[in-house]
Amino acid sequence: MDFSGLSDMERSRMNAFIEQKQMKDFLRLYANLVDRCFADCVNDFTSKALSSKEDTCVNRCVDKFIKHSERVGLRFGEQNALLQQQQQQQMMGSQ
Amino acid sequence: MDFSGLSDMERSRMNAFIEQKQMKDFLRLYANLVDRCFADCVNDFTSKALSSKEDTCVNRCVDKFIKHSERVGLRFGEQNALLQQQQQQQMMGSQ
Amino acid sequence: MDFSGLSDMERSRMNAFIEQKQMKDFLRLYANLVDRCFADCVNDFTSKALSSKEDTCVNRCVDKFIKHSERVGLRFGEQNALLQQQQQQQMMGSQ
Amino acid sequence: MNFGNFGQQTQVQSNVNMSMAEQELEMVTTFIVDSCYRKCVPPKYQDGELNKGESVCIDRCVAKYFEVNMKVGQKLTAQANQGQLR
Amino acid sequence: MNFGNFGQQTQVQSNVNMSMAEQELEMVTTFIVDSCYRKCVPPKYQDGELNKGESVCIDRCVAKYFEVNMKVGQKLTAQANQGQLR
Amino acid sequence: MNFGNFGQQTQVQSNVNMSMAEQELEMVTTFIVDSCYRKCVPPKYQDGELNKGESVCIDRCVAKYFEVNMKVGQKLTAQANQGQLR
Repeated sequence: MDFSGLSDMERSRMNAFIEQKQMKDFLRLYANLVDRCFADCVNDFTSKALSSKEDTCVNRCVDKFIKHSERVGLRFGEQNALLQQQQQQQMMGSQ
Repeated sequence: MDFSGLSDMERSRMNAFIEQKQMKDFLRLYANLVDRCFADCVNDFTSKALSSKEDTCVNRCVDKFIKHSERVGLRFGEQNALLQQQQQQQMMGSQ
Repeated sequence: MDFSGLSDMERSRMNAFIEQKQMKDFLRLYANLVDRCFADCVNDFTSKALSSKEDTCVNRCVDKFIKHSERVGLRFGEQNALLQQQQQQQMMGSQ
Repeated sequence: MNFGNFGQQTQVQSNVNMSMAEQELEMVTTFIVDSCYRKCVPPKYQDGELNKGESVCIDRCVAKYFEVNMKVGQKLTAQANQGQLR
Repeated sequence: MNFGNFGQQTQVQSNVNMSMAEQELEMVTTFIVDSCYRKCVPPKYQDGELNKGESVCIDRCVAKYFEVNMKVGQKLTAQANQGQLR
Repeated sequence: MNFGNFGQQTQVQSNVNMSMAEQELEMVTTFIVDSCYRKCVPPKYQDGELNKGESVCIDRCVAKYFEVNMKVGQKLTAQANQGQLR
């Protein structure tokens, strides 16, 4: 996210927004996690209780998806920092 | 939905919210219904009018999807009631 | 969109809404465009930079999807105008 | 998007009417673009133009989507009037 | 939807609690309907009724979705308490 | 997310600018996580760890998604400046 065009007040509003966002993001992660792991792990409807095989699969799926989300967030932040650095250098160069 | 942690005022706000929600839910149901039944039933683009076969398919799809949505809502409510009952018994037991 | 049941004030609110909507629509188009063209064009993860083949594919995909979106908007507007015309004739006929 | 005069028949207030129209527009806009792209434009990008076949397909796809949307609206209205749907 | 008492343990304010419950409801409602339709109702529309097999499948699907939702909530809570999750 | 300075060039007000940034963040966050999971993590869950191949794939996937996002933003900006896009 390139915030270089924003004023100080906008930046602080953006920070407040980001905190509020974290709760939203948690809920979205939660709902997506349930939906994806259900889709990938539960395909037997001859019983109404999770089998131990399905249970194991859900556990691994949750662990994997959380690690994946964290890794994506980390890399995305790095790419973004790199981009801002490049833009600042460009601005320096053009002055 | 576990509302056991909510105060009375929160409960009434939640009820107002649920009524408002019903209109939203109707619209979401409507849009999803159209999209799903279109995806499942319409695959011939040699004409710009629905064929009678497609028309029949759409009618059945709409009927089925509505019945499905209602059944899911019913079962979801039952599961939720069961859960709240279990939690109350746990709370009794721990007192 | 059938606005025939709306008052003048509602119509002006709706127009304001539509302008605001255009920015939202632009952002949704943008995000969907990226997601779709990434899904369709990028499948090689032996390198971290886009290949020239992927780059060409993304360019064509963006061009095609934009032209598609514009055509859908145009046709949708025509269908809607036609519908409103038919409804007005029905209302005339029933008076 | 036509609701088969759903709004008038059930006497919902005009602001709910507004909100319905707004949301309907938003959902349909996204859905119809995605749906017709999937139906009409294969993900092989020989060039950036819509060819003749794709263009004709898109026109018919929008017309059919519109027709399905009308039908579903009328069906839901009929059911609502019969009190079958809450 | 139960958060394994997530709300109480982390002392979030009640209005955040509300908003969580609201959003959870909205997302789960859409997701569970779509997911169980895909799992239980094949897109061959011989008629407009849910047959016996489909009905039983839907009941079990909802029960299992509910169970997975509980498990994931408890797992996330446990990880949050151990500080593994931000 | 960089808009290729889209905001400045079209002189939209700062609050619209905010809202753009907010929405962009939200959509991209969800889309990139889902997209790279589908591309890099096969739904066979032998264990709960990301293996080496999956981890490397995710890193490259994020880099490529970022690059595509930039390209599309620049392309849309260029077209907007030429007045081809409304």
